[in-house]
Amino acid sequence: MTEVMIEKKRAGLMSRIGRTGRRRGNTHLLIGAVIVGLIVLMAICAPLLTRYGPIDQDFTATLQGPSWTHLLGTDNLGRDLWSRILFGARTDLFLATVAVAAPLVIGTAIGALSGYFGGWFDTIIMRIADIVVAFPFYVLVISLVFIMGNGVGSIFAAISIVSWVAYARIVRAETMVLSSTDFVDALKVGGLGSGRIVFRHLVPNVVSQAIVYAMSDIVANIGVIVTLSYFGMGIVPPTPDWGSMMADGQPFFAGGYYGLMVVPAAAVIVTSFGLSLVGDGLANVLRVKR
Amino acid sequence: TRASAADTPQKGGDLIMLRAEQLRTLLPSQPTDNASIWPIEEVFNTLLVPKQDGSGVAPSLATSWEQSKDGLDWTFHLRHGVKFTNGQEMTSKDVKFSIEETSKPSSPFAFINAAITKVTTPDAYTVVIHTAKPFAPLPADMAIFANSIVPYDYAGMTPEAFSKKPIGTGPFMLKSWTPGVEATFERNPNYWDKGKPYLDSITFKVVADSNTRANEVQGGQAQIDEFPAFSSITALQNSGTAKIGTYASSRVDFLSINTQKKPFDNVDVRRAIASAVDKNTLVKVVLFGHGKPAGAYMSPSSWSHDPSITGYPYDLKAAKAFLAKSPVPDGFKATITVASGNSDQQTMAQIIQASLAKLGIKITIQTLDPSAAYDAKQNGNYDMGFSYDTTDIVDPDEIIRFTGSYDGGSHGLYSFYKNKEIDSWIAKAATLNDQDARQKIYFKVEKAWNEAQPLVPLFYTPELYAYASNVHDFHPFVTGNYNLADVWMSK
Amino acid sequence: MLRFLIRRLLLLIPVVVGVATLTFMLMHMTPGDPARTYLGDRASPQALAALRHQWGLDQPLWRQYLAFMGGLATGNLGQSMFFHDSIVSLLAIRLPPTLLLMAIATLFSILISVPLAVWMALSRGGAVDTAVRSFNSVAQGTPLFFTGAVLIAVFSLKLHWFPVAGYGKTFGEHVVSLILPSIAVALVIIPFLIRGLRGALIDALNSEFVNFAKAKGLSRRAIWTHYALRNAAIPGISILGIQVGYLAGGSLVIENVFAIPGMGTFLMKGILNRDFPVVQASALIFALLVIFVYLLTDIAYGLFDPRVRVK
Amino acid sequence: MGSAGMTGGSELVAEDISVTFATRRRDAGHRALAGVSLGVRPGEIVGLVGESGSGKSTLGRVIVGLQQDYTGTLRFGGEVLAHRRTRAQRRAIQMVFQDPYASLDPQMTVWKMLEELLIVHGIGENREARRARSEELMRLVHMPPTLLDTRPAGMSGGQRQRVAIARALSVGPQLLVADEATSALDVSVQAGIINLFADLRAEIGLSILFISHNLAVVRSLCDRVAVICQGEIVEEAETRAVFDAPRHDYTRQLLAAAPDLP
Amino acid sequence: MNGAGMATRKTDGPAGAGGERASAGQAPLLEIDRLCVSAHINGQDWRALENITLRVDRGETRGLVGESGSGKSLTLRAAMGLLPGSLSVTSGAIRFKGRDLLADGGKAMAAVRGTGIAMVFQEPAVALNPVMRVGRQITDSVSARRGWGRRQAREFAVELMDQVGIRDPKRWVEAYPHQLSGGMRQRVMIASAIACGPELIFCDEPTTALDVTVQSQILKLFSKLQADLHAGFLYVTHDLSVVAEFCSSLSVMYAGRIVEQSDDLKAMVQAPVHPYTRALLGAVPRIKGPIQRLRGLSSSAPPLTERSQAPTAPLAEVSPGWQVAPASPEEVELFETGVQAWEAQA
Ligand SMILES: Nc1ncnc2c1ncn2[C@@H]1O[C@H](COP(=O)(O)OP(=O)(O)OP(=O)(O)O)[C@@H](O)[C@H]1O
Ligand SMILES: Nc1ncnc2c1ncn2[C@@H]1O[C@H](COP(=O)(O)OP(=O)(O)OP(=O)(O)O)[C@@H](O)[C@H]1O
Ligand SMILES: [Mg+2]
Ligand SMILES: [Mg+2]
Repeated sequence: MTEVMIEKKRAGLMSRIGRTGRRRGNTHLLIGAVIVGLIVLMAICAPLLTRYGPIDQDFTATLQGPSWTHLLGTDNLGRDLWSRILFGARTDLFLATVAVAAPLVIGTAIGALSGYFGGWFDTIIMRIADIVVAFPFYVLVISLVFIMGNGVGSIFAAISIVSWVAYARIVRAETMVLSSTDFVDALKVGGLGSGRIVFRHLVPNVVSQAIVYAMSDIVANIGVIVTLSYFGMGIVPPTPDWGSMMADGQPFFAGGYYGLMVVPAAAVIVTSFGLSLVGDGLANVLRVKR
Repeated sequence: TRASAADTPQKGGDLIMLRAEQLRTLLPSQPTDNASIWPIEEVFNTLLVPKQDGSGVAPSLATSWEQSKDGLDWTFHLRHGVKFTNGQEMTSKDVKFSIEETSKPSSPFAFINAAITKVTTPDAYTVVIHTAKPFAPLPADMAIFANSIVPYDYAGMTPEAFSKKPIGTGPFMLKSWTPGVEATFERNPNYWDKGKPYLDSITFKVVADSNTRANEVQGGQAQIDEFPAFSSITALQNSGTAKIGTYASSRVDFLSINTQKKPFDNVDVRRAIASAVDKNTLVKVVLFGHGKPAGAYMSPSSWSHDPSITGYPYDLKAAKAFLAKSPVPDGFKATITVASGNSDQQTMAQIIQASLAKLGIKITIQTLDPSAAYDAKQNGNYDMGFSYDTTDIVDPDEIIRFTGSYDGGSHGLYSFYKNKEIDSWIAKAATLNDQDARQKIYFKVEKAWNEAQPLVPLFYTPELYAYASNVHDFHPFVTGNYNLADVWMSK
Repeated sequence: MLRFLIRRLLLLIPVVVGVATLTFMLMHMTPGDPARTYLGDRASPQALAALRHQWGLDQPLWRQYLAFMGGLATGNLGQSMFFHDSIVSLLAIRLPPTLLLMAIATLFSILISVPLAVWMALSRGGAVDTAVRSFNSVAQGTPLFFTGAVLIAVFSLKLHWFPVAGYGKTFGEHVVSLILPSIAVALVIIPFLIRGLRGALIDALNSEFVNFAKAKGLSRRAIWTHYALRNAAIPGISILGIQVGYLAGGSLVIENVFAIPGMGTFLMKGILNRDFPVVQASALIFALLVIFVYLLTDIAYGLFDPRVRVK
Repeated sequence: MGSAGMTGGSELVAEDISVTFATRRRDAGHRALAGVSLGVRPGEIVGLVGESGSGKSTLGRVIVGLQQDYTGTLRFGGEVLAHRRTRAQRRAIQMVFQDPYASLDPQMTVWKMLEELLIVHGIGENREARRARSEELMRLVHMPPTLLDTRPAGMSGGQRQRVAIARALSVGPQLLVADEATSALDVSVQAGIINLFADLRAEIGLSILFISHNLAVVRSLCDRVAVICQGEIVEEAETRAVFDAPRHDYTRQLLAAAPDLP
Repeated sequence: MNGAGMATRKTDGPAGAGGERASAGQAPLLEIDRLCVSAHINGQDWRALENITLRVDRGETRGLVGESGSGKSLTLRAAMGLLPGSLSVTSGAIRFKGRDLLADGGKAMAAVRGTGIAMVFQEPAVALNPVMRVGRQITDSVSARRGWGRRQAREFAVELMDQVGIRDPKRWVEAYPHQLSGGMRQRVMIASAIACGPELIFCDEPTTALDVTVQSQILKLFSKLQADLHAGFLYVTHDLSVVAEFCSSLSVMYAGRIVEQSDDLKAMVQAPVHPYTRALLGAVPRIKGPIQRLRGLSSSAPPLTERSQAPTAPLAEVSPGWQVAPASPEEVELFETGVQAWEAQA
């Protein structure tokens, strides 16, 4: 039972977790894209879709239920929930997506190099990956947020530091598989340099798995952001963000003001739902192409 | 009849109290955290106890006490026949030992006993405490947990061992203790106040999440929630299974302004900020109407509180006028530091942020985790932030010093406001025996602070507890003491 | 097998050292002073200094690091600064709830996922398949603490089926208290497990060896149990392993929501208190837990898959 | 094909090539090649046959420079091929692999694939020249040049293998190592590729080392045959001689096992 | 299915269900009659097999050849009822000893699998369950049928392994497939295929993945089994020379159709009638005889979705037992002249 085999399997599986069905890929992709597209559109057009600013307080209208003036009601500061949801989408989606992009790029590059060259470089990278994986994720994230201070920057950095590993593993395993076919040998015989082989030939062929995984990773990132807010370590107020909305709304939950927590939770869930459909769909489309 | 049955205390019952923080030690001279202090008060007795309303002190292990003519000696007459839970009788030897333990420099509460020069024990039931200068707050200081009476030489144990197996004279004694999780205390069957306590046991359980605490009380799994979030009050009240108790407390909440930093060194800037803080709204939104907007910096629970000081009313025009006089008439940028996870602070910060924005003061809210936020304040590494004070003794001396004096322990509650004159008034007042004379000085101090506004007093905050409907006679003291000996549970 | 175990255990060393070093660095880089946090407002500079000295915080960092690593090498995890107790005895209290939580959650995940995955593989594209897959997508996006809050609101406060929170006193109470949190945690694992199992089952059912089994005239039952399920178990175990590994992190959240006195709340409190020894030790335990689960996965792999079994 | 830069006429001589793969268990390692000597003369097609695992591919990889860990000497056109080869040396010996599905980059069009190599090796001064050369290459492997702008995805195995050959030829090699280049293909497609090799030899004087386990294929294409068994060449002679009068037992076994039409 | 006669562990001799024995003499063992299979791709049905008509008799060894994708495997799988989900039989009949296997919703098919018809797959590496010991895989169907215990099954497995030429079978019976060489795995597959004593054995390119020398051993094994079992064989391969070595009759497929078939393989190989058969034979390199330039085909048959959907004419009889599909002019062009034209293209 070699480490390589286990590593390959594990990474293969990680990329596989992101996939599901076979033929229905396109419908999934379509529905998912519509959901995500709508949410993104709403986030972009937020100011056009609401009369209230996301941080406008109105102490004459706190903790109101849904009405025509406030579609989803108001929070304890009399802020319009609908506006906060819309503007919160900007914060969370942006951060979650950006926090996927960097690890995707870095992890893919490292994974491809590691899988292609092997040797001591690979050993070191994989040991580092082991440590990051074994290290309790929230401890790392929370410590980093403590060290760097709350806010978008530290959340981004914290997520990036942790999540490149998954990409590196997926890409590394795929690269190793691809390298063991004639693929790389054919390129080498042609006289191509290693850089060209890795970045022009290997990466484009293996990156699709990483991209599929990235879709589920965005979902995971939203979860992390929201959870950090729950621990009070997330986005700094008054910036609207679904996580802090949920955390702030939780004390009112048992008192019957369900909306304060449920509305942002629904936003998170619907977004994640859309994204995972897109992920499923992409997985199928990309697999068909293979 | 039904009514009388409901009023007559019943014996028995196991009470579970939920709290946010862990008990760290049961050694009375050591703790600085309420989480440890309050259980200590159930295990040990002090010579005197605060009156429930904070108006003075009442007898406890000492049945009477008097001050000598020169004001330098205080004589305490001890209650007879009080036994420690190990069966040993409590005598003056134990009292002397206890006070001396707390007076050691390594004890964080040594400052409380700083005025004491010597403790003598003329006989087994008499203790004389000598002070260098006349020191009016001494009886109040004898009512603080730190001066709890422990057996001489910790009954032969090391302090560490004693902390784990404490021996006291109090109504309850330690049964089991899982550090950081829970501690259970059972009834002291030989408690000197016959008939008390009523409860078979009390368990202090740590539940960090305030929502979970509320849920547990609501679900009947626990009886008392030590710190219900104000925001959860409605939920608890609606539930029907829990009651909300608001008790007078010494707590005052402030917006601390770091006067070391520009432009906060300017008094007009501070007054502008004070005028732009809508305290009524804060009370309404943050405290849900419990509590009162604050004027003077001392709590109304103390006789030192000057009711004539009303602070700066919410008035944006006035605020603008103040700012116009300052070096930064068009506003500036600053941060408010809040502790992460503290939703009340975050709410207040957002309200103040919105209000100051109208003056052109752009506020960024900086959330730091509690420890780092604490550090930032201690080191003066912040612009504005929230603080509060409470007192452990009934005499105003401790708190007026702590909050109002640069050297009182917190540099004027982290405002770093330095005023030699005020400091000297405060020092002087402690040496006076006449309460009226002291009150005059304290009013002067409060006026001066009101003028300068290094701290914007926000509101006087009641002590808030959520507890199950079958819990009776739960009346925590102004100083925080739970006084659980009186509490009983109906079936 | 023994050689394999020894090799794996040796490989642990760099990971343990890495995790320990990383925690040490992180904790010492974090602003906030444990002594101040411990002593509070009223502490005098002398008392602070005395406490720092007592905790060894006045020593140079490298010395503290060496002392820490030295202690680690001899199995001495030190004393908690806040609880005045040895870390080992504190861990002895904190570890069981977390392990029990993980065990019950794992059990739930398996009990729910396996039948569902089989059903879905059988009725591919059918109503059940679609419904469960949609549910998966929803469950995957639901934050753990929200699931917890909803479960409490419904099953504890409304229906009074389970205690609201806590851990109870007897083993029976432990189990009952952990049911809701376990379900919340299982809901995180289940989507991944179902996806993986379903895919693996479909792959197995489409495989040539199942065709061959059919060609041999084997019964459906025999094919399902000995061919499809056994082969699907292999990726299933792997996914479960990865997820249970992540679960260690989830315990931080769920223990907080359900007030379970486990490793998660211990660690969280340790971080907030800057109780360095507590954080270092619990991070290490979490890491070991993850590694241990992976190791178990690999061993289970060996049991289920003769191809990776060591000769 | 003068423009292909083929000077024609360099001889490959491999002398006493040995390759040992490290194995986990034994220190001795696994000896895949044990002192193999083989030559390929200009314009000659040499067949290399043997059982699976006999070391055919290993020898091929040594010759093209993929297997750098070997002992012995390789000479090409008189000069010794060092373990690290010059670009020109690398260009001179090219390879075609067994699996036309795995050896082509599925993301690239044929034109991109060819162009990349031409650019890397500095062949063709501008895009037009490279395009022209690519079209010429396509015709050389009997493929319509219109296929240049398609990706391998839609192509049949035979077409892909022709693309692979075109790619190998693009840099103007003098020797082509074909490792099981036809064994993944259908008989009729295989026949086409074999004819293509024969034509390339005839048209541009290409030398080919043709590795195969299929004796019949080797017989129909090669001038000379080397039979390899457990890392050693046990017999080497003109094709006709090997097939009509095998001298080594192993060769006879192979021949006996090979099926044939009646 | 558990008749008294079945209890015998003998593998030589017919082991069909008792009731069918009477009619066994008359009807051919396998009769595929105008079988059509269509594939459902992108919401449309495409013909994958068209009017396949084919017979295998007892003791006969029929070769089925054709290029990749011509539908050889599909024919076998359809006859075994193992078509993948997207493919289905649209018309035609499959009769085993006169009994229509498609008739009663797959029941007849299920009954005949293993005992009546067995199949040896192309890739032993993927067709064996990787997580089951080979001994158990060989006997799991027979011991389920006969209610054998572990020991009995094991003994039988050893016996069968010995019969298919695995040396030292006791040692290997407990092994897992991955521990075996390719040749051994193929033998294991053959052993499990013959475990229930089938009367007809389908072989789908059972030697393509093997070395020449191993291939010749396996082919020898088949010849021996054929003699021992007196079973019918339907042997699919793309390698005409293998067929010539082993088979007595031959069917040639092209693009989902049978273009030519004969009960006398030798005769057909010597004088093929259909242009495709001729082209195919021309492409086969020879071990003996004069070395000739091979005939390469210009291209493979188009994929399913690009094939002509026009109905084709039925096979015409050249001589008894030898049928040929009429070749259209385009086909003649493609297979005869097309070869040269394309070769010259450049
Ligand atoms: N990278 C490698 N590491 C270790 N052993 C190897 C390696 N490559 C080949 N071998 C071993 O070297 C021997 C020769 O292998 P080679 O691939 O040259 O055989 P081959 O004749 O090409 O076989 P085939 O017909 O199966 O392609 C084999 O036993 C093989 O297992
Ligand atoms: N699952 C499937 N779905 C759709 N089409 C299929 C499927 N399986 C096979 N086909 C198509 O059916 C045709 C015949 O396939 P089949 O596997 O029978 O070919 P074959 O003659 O066995 O080829 P080979 O020699 O490659 O095994 C092919 O064109 C193939 O594309
Ligand atoms: Mg090879
Ligand atoms: Mg086939």
